[in-house]
Amino acid sequence: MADPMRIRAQASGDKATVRVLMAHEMETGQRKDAAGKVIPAWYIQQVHAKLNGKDVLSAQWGPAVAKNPFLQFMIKGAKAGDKVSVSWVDNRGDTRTDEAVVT
Amino acid sequence: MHTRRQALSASAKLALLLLGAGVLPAVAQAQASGFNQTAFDAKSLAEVMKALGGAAPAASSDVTVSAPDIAENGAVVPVGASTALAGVKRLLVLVEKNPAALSAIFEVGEMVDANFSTRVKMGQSSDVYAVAMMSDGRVLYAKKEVKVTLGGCGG
Amino acid sequence: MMRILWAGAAAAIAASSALVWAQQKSSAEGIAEYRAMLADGNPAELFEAKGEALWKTKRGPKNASLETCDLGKGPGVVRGAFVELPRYFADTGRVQDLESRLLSCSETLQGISAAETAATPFGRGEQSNIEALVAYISAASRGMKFSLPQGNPEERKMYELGKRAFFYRAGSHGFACASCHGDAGKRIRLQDLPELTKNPGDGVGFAAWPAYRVSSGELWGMQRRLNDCYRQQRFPYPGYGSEVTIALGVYMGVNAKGAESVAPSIKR
Amino acid sequence: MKQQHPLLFAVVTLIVSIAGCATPAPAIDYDAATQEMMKNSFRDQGIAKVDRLQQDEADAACSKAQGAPLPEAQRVAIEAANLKTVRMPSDGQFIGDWKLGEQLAQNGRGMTWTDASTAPAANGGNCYNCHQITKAEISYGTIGPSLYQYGKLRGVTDPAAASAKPIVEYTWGKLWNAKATNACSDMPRFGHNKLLDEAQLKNLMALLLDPKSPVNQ
Repeated sequence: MADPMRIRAQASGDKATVRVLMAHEMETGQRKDAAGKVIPAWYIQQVHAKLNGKDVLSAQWGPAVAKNPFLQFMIKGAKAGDKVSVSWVDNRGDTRTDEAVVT
Repeated sequence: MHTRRQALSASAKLALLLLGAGVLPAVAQAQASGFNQTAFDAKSLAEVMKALGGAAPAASSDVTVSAPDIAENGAVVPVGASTALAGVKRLLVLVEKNPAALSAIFEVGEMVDANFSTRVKMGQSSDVYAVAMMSDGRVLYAKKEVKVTLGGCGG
Repeated sequence: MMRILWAGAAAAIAASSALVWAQQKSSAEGIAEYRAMLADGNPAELFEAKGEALWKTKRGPKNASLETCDLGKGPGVVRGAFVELPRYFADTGRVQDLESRLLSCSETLQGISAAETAATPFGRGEQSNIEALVAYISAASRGMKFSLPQGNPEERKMYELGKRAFFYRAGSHGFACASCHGDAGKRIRLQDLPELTKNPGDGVGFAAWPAYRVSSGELWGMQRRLNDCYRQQRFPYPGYGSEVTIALGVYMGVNAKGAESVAPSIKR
Repeated sequence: MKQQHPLLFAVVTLIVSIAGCATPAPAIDYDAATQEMMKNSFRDQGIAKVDRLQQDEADAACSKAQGAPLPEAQRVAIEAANLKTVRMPSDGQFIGDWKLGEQLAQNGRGMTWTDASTAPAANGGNCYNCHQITKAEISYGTIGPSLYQYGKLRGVTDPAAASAKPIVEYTWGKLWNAKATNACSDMPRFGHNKLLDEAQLKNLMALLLDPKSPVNQ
């Protein structure tokens, strides 16, 4: 199973800045291993974020997003105590969801 | 007029056709689940726009791309895309000289700022693009050159 | 005759380097900007979280956690332990660095073979667990100053051996650690090289590792850092936790006395 | 015979006080212990075998000096011994292709345990790791001096001319065995240690000395 994400959500004024680190290989499918065999592509394709259960962001990623991806975005109207959840789905169908409270 | 909806439905029909013929099932499945494989396979900004049903892109000072002048390592290059324009539907991040140009698509909903930062891989020095797809059909972009240097002992 | 020619040429070179100074400065600024952008959101955090969970998880043939492991400040004390390592441990009769100490604890408490972990390639299996633990334990001393003990004769001996290893030139290229890290203000390509014969400053050199390595997307402890240094030095392969790696840790760590640890940091 | 005892005692006291020990302890031969430690700490891996730990006279002397200058006589002897190893090109031609030289200068590979072969063809020159060379490459090291305009600054307009001979031969010697002119040089001995072959060295020579090379623009 994938390792947990690190999510930080900090309110400032009428919005919250969310910073997310995801543990993922983001393998491009273009590299070869020591034996010369192509390492198959393995990367996060979709990311979704919710605020208190309501959709706020959806994104699609290609294999060019760097390993152990970082994502920063801003949610309007979020305040301290609100719940931010982030999920991802990769091209193998693996998925992971984690949650954080806005501070 | 060739609308985006028509384009999408045409590509969906094509995908179904290919699926029936046993060709590209992965692509069809991925598209069914909301991932646009064609766009992420595209080699250039123009091809990406075609895959996403966008108009010809125009340079705009209202779109901002943030990236370092020099990247010490192409494996991780911080890139940001943002715009203060109203009516932006999508923000894209592209790296022109990567094997596939498109890195990321962000859907700009009502509750999120049109301002995203992430990190991408770059195979070599290249222009990096932030592209804003507007609800009125316009496609605007900003670009910046990022120089990828060789760091370390190189061995 | 040749020497005179060379001296004249050297003076001319000094003049020419002024011409390229402006360009050099701007690329240094560019790199600084790049590093600052990366520092905000260091994936080492992912490893810290994993390491903390591993520290507290019951694992191995003995189904035990590492929570009673003595890292030098008493059983279970994590905070402040990292900035005093490597140090002498009476129970093993050896000077140990963080990684070799974790192998001992893991073997004694959990029954996980230290020899097997040491033989596992970096980034795989039990090694990747050690790397996460190293991230967690070093992070618990973030902001603290290095202060390695030198009270035990074994610790002083390791410093002397480490110093000699640091200057030991050999191999196809005749490199020593000192070839790159013996002087201040040098760099390889665009990489600044810390001067490790003294305290190179807060969060620099010894005080910057473990680190998330952008190039491999992995967390590198000092063992892996030294291993890759020796690879680039064109030396044969240093054993994991071998005496030379610990001695170098003592030498660099004692020299870094007073330097503030920023580990785990983020590196190219 | 009896007179030696106070002297020996004085030496031991001195060593103990230098080491700052509180209690008298037998003096440790750290140099011997280091040799033992090196032997026990490394193993063969791929092409990088433990015999690489053996030091020649220059490496041993410069290691022991720990960055300090060597005694004059020793320095002169080491430089003389290394100068004897320099072999000029067999066909008398010093200058190859600067474009290939630039590729070699950029290439930092070779001789590590992850490299497949020890043949010169598998090796790079590693030059940019330590030197500025062309103006276009901004990613260069500073361990060695800048080599930008190397030939131009030395007045080399035709490397084949008799007037250029001293600097051409000096440069060849530097690449072949840098310790011939600087006993504790940090520069690898490319020719002497068979890291690069004659043709490769000629290409590096061209990069530095050919008036058409970007180095000399």
